[in-house]
Amino acid sequence: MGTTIFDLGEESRTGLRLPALDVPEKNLTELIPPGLIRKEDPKLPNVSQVEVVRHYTKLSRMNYGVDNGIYPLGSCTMKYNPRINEDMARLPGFAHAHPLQGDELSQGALKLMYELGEYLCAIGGMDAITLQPAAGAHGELTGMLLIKKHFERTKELHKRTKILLPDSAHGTNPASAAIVGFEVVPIPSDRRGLVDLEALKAHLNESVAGIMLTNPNTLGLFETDILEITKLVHDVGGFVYYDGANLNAIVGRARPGDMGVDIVHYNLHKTFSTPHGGGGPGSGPVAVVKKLEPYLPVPRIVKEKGKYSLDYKRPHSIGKVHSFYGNFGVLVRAYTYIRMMGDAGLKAVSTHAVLNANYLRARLSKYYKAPYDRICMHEFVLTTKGMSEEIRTLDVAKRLIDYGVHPSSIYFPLIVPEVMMIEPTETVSKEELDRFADALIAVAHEMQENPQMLKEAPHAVPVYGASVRRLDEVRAAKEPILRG
Amino acid sequence: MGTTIFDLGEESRTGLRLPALDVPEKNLTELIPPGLIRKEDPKLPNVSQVEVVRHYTKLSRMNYGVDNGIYPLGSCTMKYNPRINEDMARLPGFAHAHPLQGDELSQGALKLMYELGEYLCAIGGMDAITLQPAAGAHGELTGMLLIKKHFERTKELHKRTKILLPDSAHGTNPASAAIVGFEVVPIPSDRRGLVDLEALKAHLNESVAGIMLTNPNTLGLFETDILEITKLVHDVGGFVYYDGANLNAIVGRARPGDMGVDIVHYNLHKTFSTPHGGGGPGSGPVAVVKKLEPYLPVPRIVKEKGKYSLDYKRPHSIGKVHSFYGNFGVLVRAYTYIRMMGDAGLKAVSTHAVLNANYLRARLSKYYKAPYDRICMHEFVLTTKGMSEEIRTLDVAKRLIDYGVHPSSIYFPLIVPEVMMIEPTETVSKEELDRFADALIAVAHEMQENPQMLKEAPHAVPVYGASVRRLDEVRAAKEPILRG
Amino acid sequence: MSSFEFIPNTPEDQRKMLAEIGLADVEELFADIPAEVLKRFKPIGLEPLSELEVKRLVTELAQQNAHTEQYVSFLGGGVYDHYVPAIISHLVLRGEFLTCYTPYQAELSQGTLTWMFEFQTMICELTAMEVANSSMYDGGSALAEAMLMAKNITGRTKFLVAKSLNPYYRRCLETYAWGAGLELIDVPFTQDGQLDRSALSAHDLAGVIVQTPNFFGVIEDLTGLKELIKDALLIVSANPIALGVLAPPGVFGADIVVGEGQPLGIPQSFGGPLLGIFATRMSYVRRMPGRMAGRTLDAAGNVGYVMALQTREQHIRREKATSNICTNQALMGLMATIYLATLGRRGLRRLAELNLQKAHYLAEKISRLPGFALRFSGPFFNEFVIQTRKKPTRLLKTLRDEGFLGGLDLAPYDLLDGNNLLIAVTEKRTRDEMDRFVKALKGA
Amino acid sequence: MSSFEFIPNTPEDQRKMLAEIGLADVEELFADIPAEVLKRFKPIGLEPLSELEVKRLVTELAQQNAHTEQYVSFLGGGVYDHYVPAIISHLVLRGEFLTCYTPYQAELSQGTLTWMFEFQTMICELTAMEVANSSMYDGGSALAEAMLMAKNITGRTKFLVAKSLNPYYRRCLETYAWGAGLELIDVPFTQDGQLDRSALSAHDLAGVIVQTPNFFGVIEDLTGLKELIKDALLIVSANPIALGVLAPPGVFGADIVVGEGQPLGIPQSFGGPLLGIFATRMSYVRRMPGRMAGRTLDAAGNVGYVMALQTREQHIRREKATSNICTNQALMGLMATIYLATLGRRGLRRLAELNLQKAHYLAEKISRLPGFALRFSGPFFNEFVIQTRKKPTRLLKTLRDEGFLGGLDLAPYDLLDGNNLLIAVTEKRTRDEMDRFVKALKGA
Ligand SMILES: Cc1ncc(COP(=O)(O)O)c(C=O)c1O
Ligand SMILES: Cc1ncc(COP(=O)(O)O)c(C=O)c1O
Repeated sequence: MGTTIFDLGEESRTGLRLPALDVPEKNLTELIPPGLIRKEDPKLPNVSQVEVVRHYTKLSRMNYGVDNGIYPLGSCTMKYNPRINEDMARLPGFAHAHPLQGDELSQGALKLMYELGEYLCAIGGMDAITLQPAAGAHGELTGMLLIKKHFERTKELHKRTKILLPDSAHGTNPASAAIVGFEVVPIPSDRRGLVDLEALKAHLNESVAGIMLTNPNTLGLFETDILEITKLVHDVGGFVYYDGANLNAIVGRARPGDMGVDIVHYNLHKTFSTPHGGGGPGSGPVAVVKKLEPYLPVPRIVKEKGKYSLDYKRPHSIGKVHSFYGNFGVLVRAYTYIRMMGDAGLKAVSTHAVLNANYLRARLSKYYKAPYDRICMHEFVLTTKGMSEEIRTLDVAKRLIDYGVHPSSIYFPLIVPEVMMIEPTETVSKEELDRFADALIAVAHEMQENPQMLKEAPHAVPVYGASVRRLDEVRAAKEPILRG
Repeated sequence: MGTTIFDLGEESRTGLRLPALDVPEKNLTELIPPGLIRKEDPKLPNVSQVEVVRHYTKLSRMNYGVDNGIYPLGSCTMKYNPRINEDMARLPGFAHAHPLQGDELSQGALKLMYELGEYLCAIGGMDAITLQPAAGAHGELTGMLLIKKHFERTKELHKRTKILLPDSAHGTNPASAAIVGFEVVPIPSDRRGLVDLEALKAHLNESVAGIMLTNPNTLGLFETDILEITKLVHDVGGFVYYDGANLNAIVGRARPGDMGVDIVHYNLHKTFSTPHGGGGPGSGPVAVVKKLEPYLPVPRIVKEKGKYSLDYKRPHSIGKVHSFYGNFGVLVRAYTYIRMMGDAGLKAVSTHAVLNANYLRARLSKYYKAPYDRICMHEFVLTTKGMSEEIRTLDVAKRLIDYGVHPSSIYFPLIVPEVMMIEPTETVSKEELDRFADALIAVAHEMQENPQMLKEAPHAVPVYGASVRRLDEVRAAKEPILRG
Repeated sequence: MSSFEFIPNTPEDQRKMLAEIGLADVEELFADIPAEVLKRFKPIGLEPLSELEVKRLVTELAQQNAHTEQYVSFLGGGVYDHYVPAIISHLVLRGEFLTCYTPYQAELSQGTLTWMFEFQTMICELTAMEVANSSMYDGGSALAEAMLMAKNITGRTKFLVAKSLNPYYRRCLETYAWGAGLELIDVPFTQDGQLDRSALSAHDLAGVIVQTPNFFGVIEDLTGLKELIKDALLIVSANPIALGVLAPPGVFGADIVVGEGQPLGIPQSFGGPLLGIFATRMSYVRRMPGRMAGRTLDAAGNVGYVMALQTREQHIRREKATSNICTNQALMGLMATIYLATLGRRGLRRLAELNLQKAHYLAEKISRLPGFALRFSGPFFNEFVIQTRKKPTRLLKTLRDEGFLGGLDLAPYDLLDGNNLLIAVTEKRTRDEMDRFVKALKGA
Repeated sequence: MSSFEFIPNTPEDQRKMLAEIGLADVEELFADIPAEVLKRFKPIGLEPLSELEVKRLVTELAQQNAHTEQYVSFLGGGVYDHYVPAIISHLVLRGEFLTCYTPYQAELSQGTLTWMFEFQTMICELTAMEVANSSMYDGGSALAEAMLMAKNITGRTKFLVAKSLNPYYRRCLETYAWGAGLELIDVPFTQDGQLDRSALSAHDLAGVIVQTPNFFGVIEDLTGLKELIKDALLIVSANPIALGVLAPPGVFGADIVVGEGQPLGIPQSFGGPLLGIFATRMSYVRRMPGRMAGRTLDAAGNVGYVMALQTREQHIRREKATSNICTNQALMGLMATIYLATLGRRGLRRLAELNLQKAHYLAEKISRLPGFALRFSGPFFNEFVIQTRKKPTRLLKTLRDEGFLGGLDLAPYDLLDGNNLLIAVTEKRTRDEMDRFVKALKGA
């Protein structure tokens, strides 16, 4: 543990030989002015290929992924990542295609993107789409830019300055709105855990550019007033942005477009099974109603007479948010997944995602506090608040590690103190749900009987012979060591 | 631990959907006589794909491979397995070629086999080759059949009944000779650890069909009398079979053919870097001198006017030993490796294989008994005999596991009691050699100071939360449970 | 010396290590090799290449082969174009599976030992036999090993061998039989392509060897066969996919069941690596070749797995071993294990049915064409022989130009008179492909 | 409902779970969704397909694309056809790397956190900067984020932007600048293709944005630039492979260094997923966007890693965060880390030299052809502009027919007059390929 690749190797080892130069070699200084030549080599590791493979194999074994078991991070939809997706993304015609090779030589890629766009529009009940955003937050930013563009064209920008935001929203929502210069106005949640309609109404006026809604929200609850909310916002001329992070709860049975939504982003790395890769890459396509279509980023993918092309001629477009067309490789995976599941499969996804969450909720709410104790959607929140003087949710999470399962999200959403946000996804079996519930229940007992056990957890995560104990985050913040 | 895939799942789960039947379905009994239809389904697992991936990911994490560190099994050449080999073997033109698609559609595969054969002949200093044997032992059997065929043709079979075998030989050697009906005559090793020349001479007469030699032998020693041995055997009309398992010691600098050898098998899964796969597949090509060429298995790969073809017209051939042409995928890997290394690389292989072994020998022979304490080749033997009353080599090996390294081969060769046979290979760094040596030295100290520590080892191999202690092999032998 | 990526140690490391050994030069390490031998040495004549260059070179070779992602294949005859689920390659490429060896140290090999145990269980289930090993080289050599085992059990040397056996297996049998001094006697097949029982008369038999479905694709009726051959061993080579729908050899009293495991999720790979399947009765287990995992307990009383009954094996028994096999086809065994686990009970049956139904669809369509007829009337699984008016070589050439690997011309095998084409149909073939194939045949 | 392979629970599981929940029917779980919404629902119109069918379908799409294993590519312009060592894909496909997320639980994420720390270190070394984050979306958005960061640091809104910047990055900048209310002012390039310093006059600047090598492949001379622009931030977008041989931006006083990391072992993949690189001074670290790993100790005093300085991030700071980025391009960061570790110190330099030397070989050969001339006289790395007499569209078409992706026609970018072709040469190009390319150009 702690060992980095820089600790390995010896000068003059290499992990890859390169071909010999097969053209006459010129003096470096003939080619580059001496002042621009690198004087000191970067201190990269010097390791043989054997050492590279062993080191990264070892590092991988210090990680816990979906392949290792339940990974119930709320709001993250840590579902199984089918391996056929990986194979498809690695087909030479995809993996080794150059983004500027021209439409004629890219018909397969363009067709895939075009069709995926159509599927996502159909899934969301929307009219048009961009696949360019590289993640959810990138999609949010794109959405905010679309709203800004619209009001610029309608010359209302000076007054449309506010984005309303339920206080349960993910941090990316306010951050995205702020980049575009909108003022963020928090809307409190009511006792139901839903948007407080009265509070919302109080803020509705012509200064509102829009509202960002997550639905189901981050408490795992469906905004039952959604139709009224969208109507109210539309009535004052605002747009409704729908954060689709939680689409897994409703996919195949309900569509944001049918709720009156104007913009929606999808997280392909959540709902559509593309792997999280330790933090990315994701993909955050943004779909809109007809009215906003002119502003979508360029290039658009268009189809004419059976031929696909990249269209840059969109005078009202916000421009580009990605160097090329977004995380294409991720799109291939999502396309593959959607075609495998079909409509019936996508409906089964939301069925089982919600069933699994409610089963866990039913089992666990006997042992933890459920601030909103009712049928939830694909996820739900619990809290340890009031269960113990000394034990925090952090301790519960760390203790779960000792049981060999991954903890849920914790301390999000911010409106519930000491919260655990649990999203099992549909790809977990009942047996595994039970294993997770049993562990969390055992920890609830330990909290009373042996709190020290929790405070000192984890006791030993076996990482390759060594083991990790709880890591000191405060130390890392106080004296940041950010490079070797 | 202990959990099998049969312990998982539920009736009606599946890991893979199949396409719908797209032709009119007929009644099963119309197609197969009722008596031949399966009545009871085989009790296979019923698991979702998620469970399959998690289960086998978990199982993999209970294994130790070359990717995890030094794996110094003597006689096994556990060298690094380059990943480029895997990619090449999976190219569609190789992985999805059918063996009976005809020469014309198989020119790439045939060329690869032809060239690999040429390289192996050059490496061994031999005249002709078959790539058909699927492993070393399969090669040995093939070699024995060649000898038998020759003497059948020369009508000497009735008297050529014996195969001479140094007592240090691997168990496959006598077993292979026995299948073909030869009588196995053991030749003792002398005090040098080499073939006892006098004993050998005593057995040399017209009853000898041949001798099977491993060189360097399984003590890691080069048979310095090799030229005399091959001459002596030839003088009585016998053949010299060379078990090339230990070719890693001399590759790129000495050739069996130059030692007077008639038949040699190569282990592509040892010297030529193809992965061991938990026990296989391997590949055991057999090269011969001109005289034996007519007997090689069919088909031979021949080249004529730049075209390659499979030639079955060999009237004196022993026939086939494999359904098709051997472990073709393994041949692709070995070809890739040989082309990457070239002559210079192969020479570097033996240099470093032998250097690494001698370095370990130098460090360890201060703490363990080295029955043949001299410069070794790519491997060497040590023994614990006489070091302790109660501790056996098995205990030392098990204790090494606690140190996070893989033990060496033990109890082979049979002629050294309580033996450890250590082969580091060239792909291990000095640091890793030192880590292994340090562990073995620490265990030597513990043997005196805390023998119980060794007897109870391993103490805890962390396998995915659980841990394994020493497994009871006697129990498994007494009451074999061989299926779930 | 340039430094190679697979060889970590540097000149500086080398210097330090030589010092520890007490030598001045690496060449001294090779002093035991006779100078004459060293002097005779000649290199291959190959420059080292970088990975980039080798990849280009080998890729070019691969592109000179036809393959079944390029052609629509109806080729079988022992190796089949079945669909290989994506997860298999991903899982077996995990270094801990790929780069370990025979599980000599059980405590560091629970992964391998566990899947071996699972594999053995699955093969027993498939074949309805009591015990199975964890792999042989391939279908051909597995059958040869079964023959040797029967000889050891019975002490006899005469075998009846169905003429409808895959001719490649037959050649393996002949090689081993000649080597071990055994006698093979042909049993012809009937008009419907099945074993001609009237020819089962020989005395003093060690065993009777049949294959089902046989080389012609015809399903053998094993009912009562064991009773007929008495104390001779019944050795059956079976297609494991077919066993999803066919009554397994075990229910007919087979003594040894072998087979080619390639259909179980293993790429065709120009005929190798394949997977030899081997199962028998528990009473013969100590005569069985090959490695096995057995269940046991560890020092803490937990269930674990070890290699079982090693006393049969060559590293202990040497010339008295049940077989000389050592390295086997383990990774292919793992692939088959994952394959069978993935398909599951109902999946395997459904897969078998898809093969069966599609093959019959095509057979019917083809046999309705003028100049084409089904050669045998016996029941078949996913492969059948078509008798053609035109020369198969010509037909195949035309088919190839239209993107088909059209089947196997049986002329070289000298088993049937006339023109015959062996055609295999797997779950991968679509109706559209088959209809186009029929059209192409018609026009050829 | 048929059962899907990715959804384990069976009807029987479902029944038990509903009982525990206290419901009779799964549809009751969705009672909160307004009936109207449910009623409006319309399906996509897609049948589920099996893996076998989807593989066929998607493979057919892939075959409708050109790619650089089929064509010899001289295309660059931001994404390059570098060689990707085989081990990278194998290692990043390990489930523990592939299927985990952001390392929220450090104790279960030491693998990810360790490589993040390594990556940050490598990027610092390459760029000669003090601190780097663990990834941004891509080169374009990383540059835009650098601009936003400079605005936050300086409180100013005006940026000078080199006209020789990659036009795709430029469009990203424009989008973000418009969104954030920033002003972009062009800085032209000189005859030799470098930044025209005489145009660097504006006051009250937040930053100056340059790229090296720039879009035309020309290496910018950054010497003294920072001094010239005073307290405005110097923002440099650099090609990481070029930094193997070029003096890094850090030595010229750059304040923020960004870049596209695709050349570092990441497939071209039709332009994504890519890898945004981002490095800056330690004094600006709390203004930096993106995730970082930091070294710390565990309860037993052992070294380990955690996410550091999270208080900059959106999940804590919300609208006051340094950026909205959450999910990043982690797996690409891992690929780059393995790539740089594999090549090593001398490997990277040698790689850069191969690119440099080969590009100059080709540039010289082409510029000797009649009708072709090197557009700029400034020094270049592995990419250069050729002015052509004939229309690039026509040239490219001919080249394509001979198996080449012949470079990028610069006409659509409206940066240069006349006919111009941007040609990139990586270590993958052989002399033979280049000679054939020159011949093809000549004949075109
Ligand atoms: C509710 C919600 N919104 C937005 C996001 C941001 O998405 P991304 O991380 O893909 O940028 C997340 C991510 O975790 C989320 O949970
Ligand atoms: C010296 C020696 N000979 C022969 C063999 C048999 O080779 P294989 O296992 O490939 O059949 C071995 C295998 O370990 C060996 O070490």
